[in-house]
Amino acid sequence: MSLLSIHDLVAEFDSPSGIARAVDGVSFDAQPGEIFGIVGESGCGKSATCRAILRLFGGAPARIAGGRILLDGVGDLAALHERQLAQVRGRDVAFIFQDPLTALNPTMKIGRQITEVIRRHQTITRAKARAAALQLLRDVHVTSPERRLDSYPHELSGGLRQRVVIAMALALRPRLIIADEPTTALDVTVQDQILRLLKERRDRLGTSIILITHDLGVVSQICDRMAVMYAGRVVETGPVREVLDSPSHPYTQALLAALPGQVGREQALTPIEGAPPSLISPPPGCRFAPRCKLAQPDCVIGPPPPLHARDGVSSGHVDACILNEVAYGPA
Amino acid sequence: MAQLDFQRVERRFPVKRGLLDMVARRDRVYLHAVRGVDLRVSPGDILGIVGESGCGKSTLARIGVGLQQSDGGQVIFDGRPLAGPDPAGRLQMVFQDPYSSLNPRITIGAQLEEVVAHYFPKLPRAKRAARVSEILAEVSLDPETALKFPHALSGGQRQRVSIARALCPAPEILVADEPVSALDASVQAQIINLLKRLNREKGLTIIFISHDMNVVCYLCDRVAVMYLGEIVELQNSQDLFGDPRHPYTRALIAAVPDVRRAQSLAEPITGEIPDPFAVPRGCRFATRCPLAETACQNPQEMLPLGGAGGVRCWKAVPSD
Amino acid sequence: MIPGLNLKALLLASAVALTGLPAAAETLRVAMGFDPLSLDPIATSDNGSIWTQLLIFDTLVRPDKTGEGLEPGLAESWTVSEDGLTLTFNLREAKFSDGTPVTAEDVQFSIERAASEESGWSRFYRPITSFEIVNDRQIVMQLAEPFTPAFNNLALFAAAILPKAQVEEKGDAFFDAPVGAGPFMLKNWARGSRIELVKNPNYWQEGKPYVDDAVLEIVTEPSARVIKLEAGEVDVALDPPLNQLEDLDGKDGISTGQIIPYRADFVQLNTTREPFDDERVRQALNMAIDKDALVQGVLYGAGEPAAAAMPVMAYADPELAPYPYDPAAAKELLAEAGYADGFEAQLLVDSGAATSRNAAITLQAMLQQVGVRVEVQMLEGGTQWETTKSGNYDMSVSYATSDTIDPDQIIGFVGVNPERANAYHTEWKSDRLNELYEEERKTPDGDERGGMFREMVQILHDEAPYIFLYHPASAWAAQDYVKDFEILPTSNFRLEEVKIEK
Amino acid sequence: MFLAILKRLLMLVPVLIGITLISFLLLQIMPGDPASRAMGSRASAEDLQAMRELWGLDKPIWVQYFYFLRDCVTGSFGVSIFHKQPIITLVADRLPYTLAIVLYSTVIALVIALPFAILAAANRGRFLDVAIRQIFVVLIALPPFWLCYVLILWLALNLGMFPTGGVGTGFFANLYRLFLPSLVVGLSTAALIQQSLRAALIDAMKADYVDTARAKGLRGYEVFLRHILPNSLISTISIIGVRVSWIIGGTVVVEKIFSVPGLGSLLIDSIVSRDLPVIRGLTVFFAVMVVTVNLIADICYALADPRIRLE
Amino acid sequence: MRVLGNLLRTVSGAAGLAMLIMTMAATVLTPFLSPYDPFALDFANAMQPPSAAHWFGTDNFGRDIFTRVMAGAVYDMRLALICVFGPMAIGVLIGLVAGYLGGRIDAALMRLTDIVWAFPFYVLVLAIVGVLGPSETNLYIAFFLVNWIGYARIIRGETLLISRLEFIEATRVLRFGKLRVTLRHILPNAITPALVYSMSDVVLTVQAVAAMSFFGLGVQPPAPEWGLLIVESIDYMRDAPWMTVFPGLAIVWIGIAFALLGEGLSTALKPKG
Repeated sequence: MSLLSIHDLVAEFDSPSGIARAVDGVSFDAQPGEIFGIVGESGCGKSATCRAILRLFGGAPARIAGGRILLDGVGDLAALHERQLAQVRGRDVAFIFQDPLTALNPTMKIGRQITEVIRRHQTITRAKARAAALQLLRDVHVTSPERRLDSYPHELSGGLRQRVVIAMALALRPRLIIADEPTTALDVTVQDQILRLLKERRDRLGTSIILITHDLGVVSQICDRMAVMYAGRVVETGPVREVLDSPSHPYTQALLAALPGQVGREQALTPIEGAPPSLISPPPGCRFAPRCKLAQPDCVIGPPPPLHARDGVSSGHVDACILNEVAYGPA
Repeated sequence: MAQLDFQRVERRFPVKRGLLDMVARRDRVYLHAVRGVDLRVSPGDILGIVGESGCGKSTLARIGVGLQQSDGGQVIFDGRPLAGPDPAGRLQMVFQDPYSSLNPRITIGAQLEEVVAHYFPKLPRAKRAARVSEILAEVSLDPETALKFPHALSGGQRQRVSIARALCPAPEILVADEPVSALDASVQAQIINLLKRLNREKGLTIIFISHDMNVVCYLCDRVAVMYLGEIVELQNSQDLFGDPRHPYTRALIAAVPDVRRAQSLAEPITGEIPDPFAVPRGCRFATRCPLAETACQNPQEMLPLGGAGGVRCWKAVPSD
Repeated sequence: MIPGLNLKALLLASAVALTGLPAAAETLRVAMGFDPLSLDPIATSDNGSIWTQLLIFDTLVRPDKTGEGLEPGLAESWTVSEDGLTLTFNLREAKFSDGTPVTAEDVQFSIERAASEESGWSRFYRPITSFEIVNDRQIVMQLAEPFTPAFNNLALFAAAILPKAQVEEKGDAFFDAPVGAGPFMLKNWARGSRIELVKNPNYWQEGKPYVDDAVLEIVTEPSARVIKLEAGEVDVALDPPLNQLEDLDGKDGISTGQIIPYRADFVQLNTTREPFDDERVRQALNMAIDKDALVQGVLYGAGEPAAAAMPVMAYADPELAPYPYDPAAAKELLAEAGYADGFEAQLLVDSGAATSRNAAITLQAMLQQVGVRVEVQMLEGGTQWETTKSGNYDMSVSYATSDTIDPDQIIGFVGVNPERANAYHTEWKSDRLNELYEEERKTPDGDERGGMFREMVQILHDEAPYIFLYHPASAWAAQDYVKDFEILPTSNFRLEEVKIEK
Repeated sequence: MFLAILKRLLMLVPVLIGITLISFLLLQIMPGDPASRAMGSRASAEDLQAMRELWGLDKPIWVQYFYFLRDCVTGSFGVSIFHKQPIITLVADRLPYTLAIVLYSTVIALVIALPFAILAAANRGRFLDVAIRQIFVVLIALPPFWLCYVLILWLALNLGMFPTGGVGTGFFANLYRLFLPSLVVGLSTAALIQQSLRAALIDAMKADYVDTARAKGLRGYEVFLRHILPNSLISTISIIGVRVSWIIGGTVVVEKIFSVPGLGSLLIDSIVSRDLPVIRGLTVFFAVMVVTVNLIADICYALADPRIRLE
Repeated sequence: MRVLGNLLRTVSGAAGLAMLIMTMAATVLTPFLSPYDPFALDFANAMQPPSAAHWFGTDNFGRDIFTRVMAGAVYDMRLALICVFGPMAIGVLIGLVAGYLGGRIDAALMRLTDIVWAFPFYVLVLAIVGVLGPSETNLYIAFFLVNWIGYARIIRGETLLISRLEFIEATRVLRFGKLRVTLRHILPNAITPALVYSMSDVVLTVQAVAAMSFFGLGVQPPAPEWGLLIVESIDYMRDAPWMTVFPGLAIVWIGIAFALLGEGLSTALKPKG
């Protein structure tokens, strides 16, 4: 049984020039104790997907326009009332944001921000909540935690802030943590520390983590399985090593090829020419087709095939490319 | 080909002193952004400068083009101390943010023509547009781009326009301050390729500032690693990545996630960059260094390595 | 103290207490447009101050309601010697509001103070050269030479009788909390807002004032005064906008009254400047103005056309008619004077006076008809005064009011040059008029003096150093339950006779 | 914090000197002889001379300024020609009314602006938001002196709900009597506060920390009351600080029309009666008031937002 | 032209512009269409309520209020526009000079603006006109002395902000002349908020100009300036409310027009991306 299972999720954003389908029929699932990575470039809908799970659209005019978000033991989050969803947030599913500076209320002391989540879901005295917050900070290896409780966010360094945000997310031992680019704003040595922290958490408590990132390296480093998104859709998903070592979708291939470090210093990198399509009026057919070097006439005509395995044998490594369908037949 | 030579360059920013500080005759407090940097940029090289945020790499870049003055030491360019941007435009710069690096109210063509007109005042007006088209072609942009306003371009295109603008005066050295950090990986490759091509084909010297070890490793011939305003290690790219000597360099490389690497990692370094106002007196990395000893509390000198390289750690050089 | 009196008071008090009728304090609330500047009678000449002072202080004699004669004030009776050089006053048994009696010594002190250097009205009292205190209640004043207006001038507010001892003791501070022999005492003065008065228990007119308290609300906007009246926030509104009078009168519970006081409105002409130095031009201007239309359009009928710059008061000539409205004749006269094409001139007007403003606009339109192009310049009153005084003007809408019932004051002001104001800054000069003025002051009241005044006014009319406009009415509006409120011809009002009958 | 405030106070010294200097120069630009213009009708040559001596007009200009500065420092601000009292005495009588209107109108502005800002922010981009914005556009376009009369005509006269002006005694009487004048001042301020508060609310609603709070499971109203509203109101403090100059200026007009014996009426009356020392003293006093309120706003801002430090 | 196009695309901008054009058209056409002279007296027709003959009624002199309000638009618009854009030019210049020269001159200029800024607008304008004496010229003097401050502050602040942007840094590397950078690169970007501000400034200045007349410190009668129309109407407010209401509505109308225009401009002038 999956912990979280997403089927055909559609999320729409209103913009001055029309309605943008930032998430257009996304499906994936996350198993208990698994770190699931979602990668893609900016604007591909990876962040919107995760925000749609808890309906946290950052005040943007957005809505879930279709699909189901099944959380084990709770049901379809997409069908829940805002009030019911509030019960789930923080308790069953926690969220970690990209920029720890903006994710913390600048005018509230750290301590209160942490105890807030505890006191929301448990009837507990102020003192006990504070003690719990202190323990949480220790758990995420914050030095001199007593002092930090009475600090304001701007008085902490970036790494410390992200630890505080993680402590908040861990407060009620949620079964699932959704982390939206949790290390993008951090320096690489600190990123390393934070990723270890998340992994340690999973290893100790079996917490599932959905990790959103644009950095394939990060996925490679800590994820078990992954999905690659392009223009609002999942184009490929599977176990991390399989996807990264033998990518089957041309987009994944191109993305990897564009990275320095994949080729020798004397070879040129292979950038992806062109730009991602508009999400307001996306092209019919495969959305990557206009930039795809392997594109066929068929690619732009019909809708792309559903995710399917290249070798016909489902090891969970599936993609949505027509070429693979032609070669190996439907899954 | 002119040479750029940093000699014990210092840059410190005075911390704003209040009235009370003055009354109390407290000493001025300085933030040392750059400290004792010795660096020689050879013609035709791509020199990388890497480091985490706040290490002083951007300040160094600005000193290198004359945007800022050094407080100590000097920058020698073409045999003379550099006092401000080069009048002949031989030193140019590309900035990080593709969105604020172009004037939003002027067309691309006009912005470039302005530069061409400034450096080649004798060029007839009619030929300026042609020259601009040439330069645009050089950075792989259509001539029609000249008619567009910056907002009509994608991030990658803008960054190419920025490079085009820097190319207009026909520079010898291009300082690129994190030119690809704001770009997606797929677009990033275009800019990297472009820089590489400019270096190979035109012999343009490039100082490439970045925090991305992978990019630096791929692009640069020589790499300087900075930590808290100091260069801690300077080596040929291959040597540096193949055999990093300074503990910080090692930690930095180890921390970079690699698509090819599975989940196991080396031991990470602990802590974060110290408060720049309270830097350790001795080795600046000592507070986080797994190898730190008492001797590390002495100031560290740059010890020579093979070639023109060096490392600022007494433990890094084999004792043989 | 007479024990009987106390007993009586005690009985009265207990009677009130027994019947259970609370003696509800009756308060009369009056909205007026000016805040007093000072309560020192010799330091002021503005309406707000004069009105308030007259409620707090009393004078030896005072103008009667008709404005034609004088009636006893603090002086019970008086005699004037045949030669007019000796004035003898018998004081009544009056007390100041603090209970100290009014003595002859207080009278001498007050009049001497009014004649002193620091007084703004000293020229009115300097002719009185000596005082003789016969006893506490009798004082004799001596004049060195005949000065007919002297007696009248004692009825002026500036000659208010002050308690000598207290003024000497407190100096200027006395006037912050003044003590007088008038019908009311000052209780509180919130500058710019309101003046609260209470009945003076020691007032010499027994039983008066009828109301217990009086509040003077300072409301500078005429409309706002009316609004307050209609809203029931005040009982009396002084000087409502004239155009609203008719409407107000028609409203339930409100009645209005008006009187034409000793006032004349006119346009000063700078006779030192061309073309106003030409008598024909000045006459032409007078003929170009349709005074009836002006009275209707600007005063809404509340006033009379004026024949001269003199109020219609004692010795006035009922035969003297205003200049006829005759634009054709005016044009002819102008042409005769060499201004066939008219001329351009500037007209100053007090921005704060709505009626003057409207008059100026009307004048501008009327003079346009005879080719005179007028540019209106609004100034605040003080600046207008200063500008005309310095002679730096062409024409200026203005007016004069008489504080006394004797025409001497005002003819000296508007007709005599130099005397007080160079014929009110017109710089016009008539030797004959000057001569008559000197003569009139020495002539005892009577037909002979009257003839002199009539001749002076005739000269003023003929030579026309002003454009004579009208005599506007002073109006008031009050709640119906307010009885016996009126404005006197001297533009003042009294409150001791006013009753509230709800 | 105390030291920081002390520092700010010290920094005010040059500003205050500048204020007195400008007010002083204000009278120097007047054409003609100030004494004769001030004295008006009954001034004799001796009086004028006395006046010149009193004002030090016979002295060099810097001495005159020094005298003025001395008057300001000793607190009298000079002596009124008209009222013959130290200006500070006049000010003391009238200041409470002006301060009352400033405070009252600010409260009214907040009471009006707050719900509309919240409504508009919650419905941003929709019809309600646009409609509210248009209402406030109209509010800004209403000329205050005209609005005074319209309100008098309508609310005070036709409906008899309010007095047409003047002040009463006691807190509640003035709460009632000062309502209309404060409303006029408050309405234009309300428009401004509404606009900035709406923007601040929208910013806050978009902020990550608000999503963080929601991610914690906080209910909508909890998120709003604990995170969105307090942080948005902080920016309103600085807006009020900046606008206080306008609010105080607005009192001049309404005080005159509603016959409130405040500083504004005094200013207009002094202009009409050419009481030059009062005009000068009042301009200084008004500016000092603005500076003081700004300082208080800054301190409040620093107290409310831990990121801000008083320089 | 591009800005105009953008402006017309915003609802508020188009509405504001339409209102202004309507006003201007009415102002220009009224002398030809209206049978009434805005200055001629006609006591027989005094204080007529609004009717088909007199759309806005007549005043106490029998003058047609519609004609006068339309004629007044010329006065008020002229006054307001001069009192806004004159000082704006000065303020922009000072702001640029401060930003351009920097250092002590900047510090001194900004200290000066800080100080003048402390004086409430109405207080300062009233005091200046009060001291100088009422006249249109003195009104201009007062507004010119006071109104530039806001622009100097905006432009200087924007100049500082823009100076930190990378395209300005680029001009330094390119060694463009400071003057050229200021005029060609900083000014066009810095002027936007000043222009938007100027629209709301027009709204307030129309009100302030009228308020000055209201206090008897501005334009002289019989000019049909709106503030004068209102002050002259106050005594007749009870009997002839139209005398008060319509000139006031004219001020409101113009205020709304400029407020909308400002709103539209802030969208239209925003550089994209």
